Amino acid sequence: MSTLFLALLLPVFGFLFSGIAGKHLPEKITGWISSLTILGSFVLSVGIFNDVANATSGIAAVGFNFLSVGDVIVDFAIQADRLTSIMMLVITGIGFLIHVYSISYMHGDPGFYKFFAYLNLFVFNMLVLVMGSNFLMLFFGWEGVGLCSYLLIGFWYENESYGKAARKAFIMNRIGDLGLLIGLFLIIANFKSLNYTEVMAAASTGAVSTEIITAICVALFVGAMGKSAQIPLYTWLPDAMAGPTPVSALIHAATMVTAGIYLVVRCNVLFEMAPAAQQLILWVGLATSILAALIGLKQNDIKKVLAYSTVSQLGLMFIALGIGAYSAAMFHLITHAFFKALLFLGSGSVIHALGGEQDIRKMGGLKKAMPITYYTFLIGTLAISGMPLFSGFFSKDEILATLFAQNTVVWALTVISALITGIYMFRVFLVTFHGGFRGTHEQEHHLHESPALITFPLIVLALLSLLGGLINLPELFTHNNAQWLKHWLNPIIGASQESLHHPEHHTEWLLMAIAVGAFVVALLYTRNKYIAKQSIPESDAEMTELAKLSSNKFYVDELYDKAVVTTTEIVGDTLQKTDDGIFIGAIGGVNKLFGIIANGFKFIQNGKIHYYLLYMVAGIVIIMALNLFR
Amino acid sequence: MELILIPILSGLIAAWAGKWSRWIALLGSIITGVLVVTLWSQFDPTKGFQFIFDKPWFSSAIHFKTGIDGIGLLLLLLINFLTPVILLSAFGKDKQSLVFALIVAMQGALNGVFLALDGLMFYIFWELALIPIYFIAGMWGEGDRFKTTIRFFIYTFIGSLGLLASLLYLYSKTPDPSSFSWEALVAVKLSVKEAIAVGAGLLLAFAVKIPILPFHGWQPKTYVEAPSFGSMLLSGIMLKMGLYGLIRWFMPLVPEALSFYNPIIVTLGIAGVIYGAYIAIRKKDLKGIVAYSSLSHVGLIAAGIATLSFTGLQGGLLQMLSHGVNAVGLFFAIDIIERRLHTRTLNQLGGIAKVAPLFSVLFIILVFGATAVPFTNGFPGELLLLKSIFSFHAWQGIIAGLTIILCAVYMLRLFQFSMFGKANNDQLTSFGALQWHEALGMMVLVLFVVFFGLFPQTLLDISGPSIQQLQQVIEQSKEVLS
Amino acid sequence: MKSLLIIFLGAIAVLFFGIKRPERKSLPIALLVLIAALVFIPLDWIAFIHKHVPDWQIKYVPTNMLSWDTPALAFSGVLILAAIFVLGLFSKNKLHGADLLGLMLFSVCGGLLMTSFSNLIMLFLGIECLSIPLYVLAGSRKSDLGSNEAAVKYFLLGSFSTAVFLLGCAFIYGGTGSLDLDSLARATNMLGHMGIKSQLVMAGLLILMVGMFFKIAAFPFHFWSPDVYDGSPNRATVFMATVVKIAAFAAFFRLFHYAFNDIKGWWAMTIAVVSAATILFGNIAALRQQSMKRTLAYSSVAHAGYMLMAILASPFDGFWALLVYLVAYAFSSLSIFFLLDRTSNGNEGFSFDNFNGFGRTNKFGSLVLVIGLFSMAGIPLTAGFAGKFGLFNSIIGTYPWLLVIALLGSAISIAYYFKVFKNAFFGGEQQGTKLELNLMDTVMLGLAVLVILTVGIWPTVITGLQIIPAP
Amino acid sequence: MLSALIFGLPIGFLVFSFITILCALYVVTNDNPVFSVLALILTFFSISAHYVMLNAQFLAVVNLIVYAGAIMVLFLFVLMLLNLSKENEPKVKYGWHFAAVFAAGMLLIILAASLHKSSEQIMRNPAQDIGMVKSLGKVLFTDYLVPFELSGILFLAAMVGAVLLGKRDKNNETEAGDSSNNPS
Amino acid sequence: MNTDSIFSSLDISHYIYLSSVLFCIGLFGVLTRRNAIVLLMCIELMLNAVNLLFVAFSSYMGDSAGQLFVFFIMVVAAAEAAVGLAIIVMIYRNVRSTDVGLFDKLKG
Repeated sequence: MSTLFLALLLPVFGFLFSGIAGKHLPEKITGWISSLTILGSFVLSVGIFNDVANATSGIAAVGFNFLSVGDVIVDFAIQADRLTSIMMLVITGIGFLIHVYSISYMHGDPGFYKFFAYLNLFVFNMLVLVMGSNFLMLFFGWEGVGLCSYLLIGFWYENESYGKAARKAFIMNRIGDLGLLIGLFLIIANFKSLNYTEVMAAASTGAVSTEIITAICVALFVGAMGKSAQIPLYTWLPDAMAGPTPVSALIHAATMVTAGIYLVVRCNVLFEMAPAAQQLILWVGLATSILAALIGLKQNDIKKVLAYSTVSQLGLMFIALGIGAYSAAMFHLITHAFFKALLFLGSGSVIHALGGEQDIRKMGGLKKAMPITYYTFLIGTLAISGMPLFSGFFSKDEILATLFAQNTVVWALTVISALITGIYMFRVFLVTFHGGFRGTHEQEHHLHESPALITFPLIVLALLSLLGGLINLPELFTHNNAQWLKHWLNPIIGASQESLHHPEHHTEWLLMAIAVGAFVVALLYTRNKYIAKQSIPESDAEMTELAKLSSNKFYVDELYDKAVVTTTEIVGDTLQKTDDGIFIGAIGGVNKLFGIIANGFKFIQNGKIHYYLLYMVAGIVIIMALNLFR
Repeated sequence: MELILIPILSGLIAAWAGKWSRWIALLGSIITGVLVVTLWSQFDPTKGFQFIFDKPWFSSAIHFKTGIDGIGLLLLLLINFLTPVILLSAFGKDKQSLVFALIVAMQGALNGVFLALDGLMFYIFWELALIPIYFIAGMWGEGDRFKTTIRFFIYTFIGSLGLLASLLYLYSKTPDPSSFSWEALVAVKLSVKEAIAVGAGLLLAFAVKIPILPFHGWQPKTYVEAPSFGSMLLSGIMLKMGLYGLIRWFMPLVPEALSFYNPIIVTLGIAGVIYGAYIAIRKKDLKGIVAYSSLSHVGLIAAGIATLSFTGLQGGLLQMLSHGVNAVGLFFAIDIIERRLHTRTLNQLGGIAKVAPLFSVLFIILVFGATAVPFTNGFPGELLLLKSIFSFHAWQGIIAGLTIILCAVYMLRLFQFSMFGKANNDQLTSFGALQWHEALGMMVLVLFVVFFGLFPQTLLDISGPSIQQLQQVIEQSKEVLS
Repeated sequence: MKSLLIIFLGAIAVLFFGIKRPERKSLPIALLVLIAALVFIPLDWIAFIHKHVPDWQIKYVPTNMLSWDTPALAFSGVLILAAIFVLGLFSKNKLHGADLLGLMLFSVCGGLLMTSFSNLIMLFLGIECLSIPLYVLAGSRKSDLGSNEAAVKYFLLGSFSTAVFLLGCAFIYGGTGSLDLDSLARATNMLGHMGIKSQLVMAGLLILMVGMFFKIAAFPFHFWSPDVYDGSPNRATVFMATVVKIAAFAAFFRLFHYAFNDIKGWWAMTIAVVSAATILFGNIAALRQQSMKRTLAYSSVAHAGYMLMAILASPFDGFWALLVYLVAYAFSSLSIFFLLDRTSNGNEGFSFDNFNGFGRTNKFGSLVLVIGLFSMAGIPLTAGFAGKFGLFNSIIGTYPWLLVIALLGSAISIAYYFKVFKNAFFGGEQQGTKLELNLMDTVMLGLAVLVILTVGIWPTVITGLQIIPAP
Repeated sequence: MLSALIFGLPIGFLVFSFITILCALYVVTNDNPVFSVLALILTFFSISAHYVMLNAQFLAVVNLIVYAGAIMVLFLFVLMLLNLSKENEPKVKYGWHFAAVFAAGMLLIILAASLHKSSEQIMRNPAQDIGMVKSLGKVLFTDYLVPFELSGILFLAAMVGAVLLGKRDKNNETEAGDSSNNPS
Repeated sequence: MNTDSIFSSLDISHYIYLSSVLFCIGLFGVLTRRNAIVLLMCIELMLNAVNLLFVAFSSYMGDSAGQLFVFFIMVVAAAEAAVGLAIIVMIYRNVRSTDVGLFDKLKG
């Protein structure tokens, strides 16, 4: 129990330390101490993992009573079960690597201590998110990570467009949060509790009608949409690349954005009871996956490509969730965390080496100068594209295999999405690292491999990307340790998984072959285009219509801008005018009215005795007439 | 009793004390605060009204009757916590002694409002609280301050006259020997029509003070044109009078009309939430943003209170405290900026975070508090409020929930454009560090924000039993009629 | 009675003493006389209480003409007190002769008759005794056209209203056969109980009421008052605004409550309507005035509207409410008029600009100003609020709509009362007139403020007095 | 009907009422104030005649002495003093006359209409000799002593006032009763 | 002459009518005349109407109070006339006119 809290609070210590003392200490000390707090947390997580392995029900710890008002009775309570412990390992593990990476990456930044404080705060919030034993704790973490994301995206606050991106991220997240909050209210109203265990138990008794559960699930999914950047709330994620690259790696690739997946997996009992909501998830995931992949094809900013790829991969995970393949989604979540963090960090290494350049058209031929970055990036690319035996291959395959059995159309579309993924990833990879250097001379002169603090995390993550598939090998390959993750998660999602049936083995081989085929097609096509033909991505002017559309992200941002921002401004201005005119002006109007009456009275009071006498006589007459002839 | 007298007396002394007035006022204010804390330590939440002081006053029917229950105690704590902070914010040497005198006098009057258990006494202090702020806004305000202050005064005065009329009417219905005491007024039974009429008068007073949407005409300009400490008093404390009135006086006095009024209040409150937020999004003046955000926030509180659910009342109460602290904090920060840069317009600011890191950290925590981010004080209250409104009516709850989005929009806009971005102001270099009183005041507020973000239940425990008793009272008087 | 005698004799003494001497010299005598008269009020009061005649009347004179019961004594006390303040605060240096002082004392005599009459003849004599010196006072700045105009208007309209009043008396006399309050009360009691609607009494009542409306300046019989207040010398104005108002209301109250209480249904609605109209008219008309003196004149019209409510109320409630209100009104008027008088350098009109920057130069003066205006506007913890509250409280059960109008009027009144604050406190940096207060001014102003606050914070100092309730 | 109304009345009442009203009308319509005064005196005489008919001899005499004798002479005196014998009074507009007639007429109609049956409500006790000097004097100096004395105050006040206003100040700047220091 | 004889053939209402007519004539005069002295005279006329009414009532009811009231009215009227004429004389000195229409400077 105390371990749980210790694991949770170590990052808080790091946060307070860096935030308060960090300013006055050397960078190294600040960086290492806050990294070590995460490492400590990781070590504790491993311990917890061990503990959980032995106890099927998970362990819990109650801090204090946070709120108990009416039927809102919420404890500040945390727990660790098998799902949580996996998430904790991912968060703290990758978190630690990225901390280490950042010590070097953020070297010399005036906000160095702040950066680490924010990162630690983020890890804390993320831990709250996954460790919370009730929905409100989840919401705490949920909002908290959004907040840290905001702080970190806008970390270089002098740049106003970064600030704008940060705001956009926060606000879009908040739209999702509203959905989540409504889900929470519905849960309170119908289950009288927010505790996972109680809610799930109550739900499985069937006391609550399917309609309400569907509503709850949709509301929760809206929350997940916001956090995990699904249509229509995905546009913030590419913009969030304004933040420092480690942030993109940690928050916008590996951990925070997967919170939506975590939420759905956590509530799998509910989602299983709401097929309509599952269908929604499936189609939203599919649409996101394909749309983001298409946009990713024509992006030239290395981080933007990765960002769209993240969106696309998250879509893939949601597809899995949509058909109820929770363990497959979790599997992909983990492997994706590895290779996407790797890719981001690699790109960060590249950007670092090029002094902040992010446009792949101005890179090229970095292979020689930065071998470690090159090879690790290659591993990442292969993993994400589905190179057989790499982690991504297994996790994708798991999803595709399950999908084929459920819905062939979606399967086909997903395969296309995977193909596109391969194409744009190789495009980025090849354009960046192969061919000749296209940057300035100065940059060329400074080209160098990144220091050890940067390459070390790259190597670790590369290894994980390579081997991550081992945790959930399909039964085709091995018999004694197959589907480890699935079995591990069985206590949590077991009931939901039973309905899921897998394709036959020979079908599975066929599917795998098709996936490999797609990978090979992508590889050959890009090789042909960027190595054989040495073509570089065209500039905006020479694009075809379709490419332009893709390059401009299908104008979704502009559409939002028109639909939401402009509307808001118009509404705001109109209301402002109304306010000034009617409500604030009301007293003025009344004043004028009284002024007119008062002037009328002044006119009556004209100073002439005869008029006064006449008024008085009239007064007498009226009073008497009214009274005597009633 | 002494809670009222000490501040007013120290105000009187401070008015004539010249350069010592700052310290006298602060001392008086803090002593009062300490007294409130002692009351808190002796307070037993499960009992009803405590520390009753009851002496005939105006006549045999009108008593000087004070006492607190959990609701009153919470608000007393708020006031007596905030007033010293506000004094600190005004602590610069350039201020006239009258400033401090008026601020502490206000504290006394407000204590009277929240202590009063006699209808007329409540009214009297309700009015009295208006006077210092009127002079503060008029004498040290800016712009067309006379117009603004008189607008403010007349709006609120009309409101309080409605209150007076309703109280008088209820009083005339009390059985012999007639009495103005809260219990007697609560016991009065009215027909539904009467109750609606009486309720209209009461609601007018409270709605203007809160302010609920169509009655807010006085508010934005007053906030903007009042000096910062005036805005703090207004938003931090004065608004709470209206909300408190809604809880303590409106609901129990006309329970017969609640089924008529509550949906209206909820709807108007929510309309105010959206309305205020949209305007705040477009405002360029920092104080204007906070003013409209106040409109938005209190709309939510009023709506939550009007749901009359335990959650709503508790959440409303909690949010009253939080909003008080946050609004004071925001105005404090704006004051600090304005005093140094002599402007409040968004596009003339920017880049302050670079020159004043401590300030920016304190400021951003307050901003997050106002945005109701978890682990700040704004969150639990807003959660409870939204929950109660959602239970009241799902769609209204969802619309009200938009506040968490819109609030983020304008609050972040406020913060980013002033603190982040490029520097647009040539005086920025001389921004300098916070003075001791500024830093102290801000830090106290920030501590509050964080502490009660984590442990809201400490506050809720104080008021919980009292609110339940209040609900019982309301329910009972409803039952008797039907 | 003793007070009346003292003042009458004092007036003559002052007149004689004042021949060929500056007015200043005879002022102490006048004040002394008034104070002596004031001293007899509580003495009489105690005597009255202790004799404790169950009937509310004690006849000092066998002829049933004046009755110094406790309400009469109370109003007389306020009236004399107001007169003392008028004389004390508005004393003059350079004038020759004590004629005006003497006239004022005569006028006070008339006022005392009006508070204590128990016969319509006495009421009539009282009104005239009060008014005739006032016609002169209004015109006492002989070469000033404004003063002349005020005198002519006041005189002509006043005489006209006297004629109307007398016509009313005649009808009442015809209808009831009596001029005596007791007999009138008996007669109306009979009428009321038997449900007879005597046209003569009804017509007389209404015409009489009009006469009283004129005296208290209620709409639409108030037209004289703004002009006369405006044109008269300040001292006469404030005398009219305080002493005359007190006397007129005391008389009105006494007449209608003692004589016509049993036929209240005949006249109450008219008074309610007139009260409402007066409140609205006075307050709205005051909004757009340039001259502060005129503003105050209109505000006094509005105040008359409020005080009319006391006539509507039950005798007991109405009496206390009226008394408190009169005290509040008198003292706040006195202090505000005093400040207005002193700040109007020379006589360039009485614009609000007189108070520009006032708050910056005079601490004590601004305290007086604030409290005086608050009391006028009816802000709590000033006497004005206590009075308004008493009035509102006394009619809430019977005329809720009137209360609403009265409250609306109060809200309107804020707009013009607080205009002064704009000049005095919120204005720019200009330096205001420096008040030069001598000891007596300071003491008197202090007393006035003290009274306003004491009555405001603790109205039981007045309402706790023991009275013999009216029948 | 009308003839019955008129000729059913005592001749004295008719005649003097006729004179009274005629003279009164002459007073209010004549342009020359001096004639107005004279007509008013005539009115007073006829009213005195009414008094006599009503058995109020004392008042009849007082009316003649005070009104016709003193007050009217005072009026005449002032008229002569100010030399206001004629045509310095501007004519008022025709419309104004109409308004005045209308107002006065309305009042008259209302009074008459409301009071036409009022005599039934009056206790009738026509009597005796209350209007005689002796009995009236007795009451005046017993029951009505206080008002009688007080009317003395009134007169004194009026006298002082009249003197104050009437006397011509040596210097023109008396500023009586006002605070102003500078001449107006 | 005996009151009995008067009231035997004469209703009190005739006196009421007569007085009302006189009062209204006076009122008409007050409303139409602009000479202050004539105005004062018209007011005196109104007072006399009232006096007549009082006396008539007094005689009719056999009550002396009315007649005494009339006596006091006369007294007061004299005093009032004196003061009024003094005022008129005073204004005449200033404006060389007794036209009350000239006095309309105080207004608004």
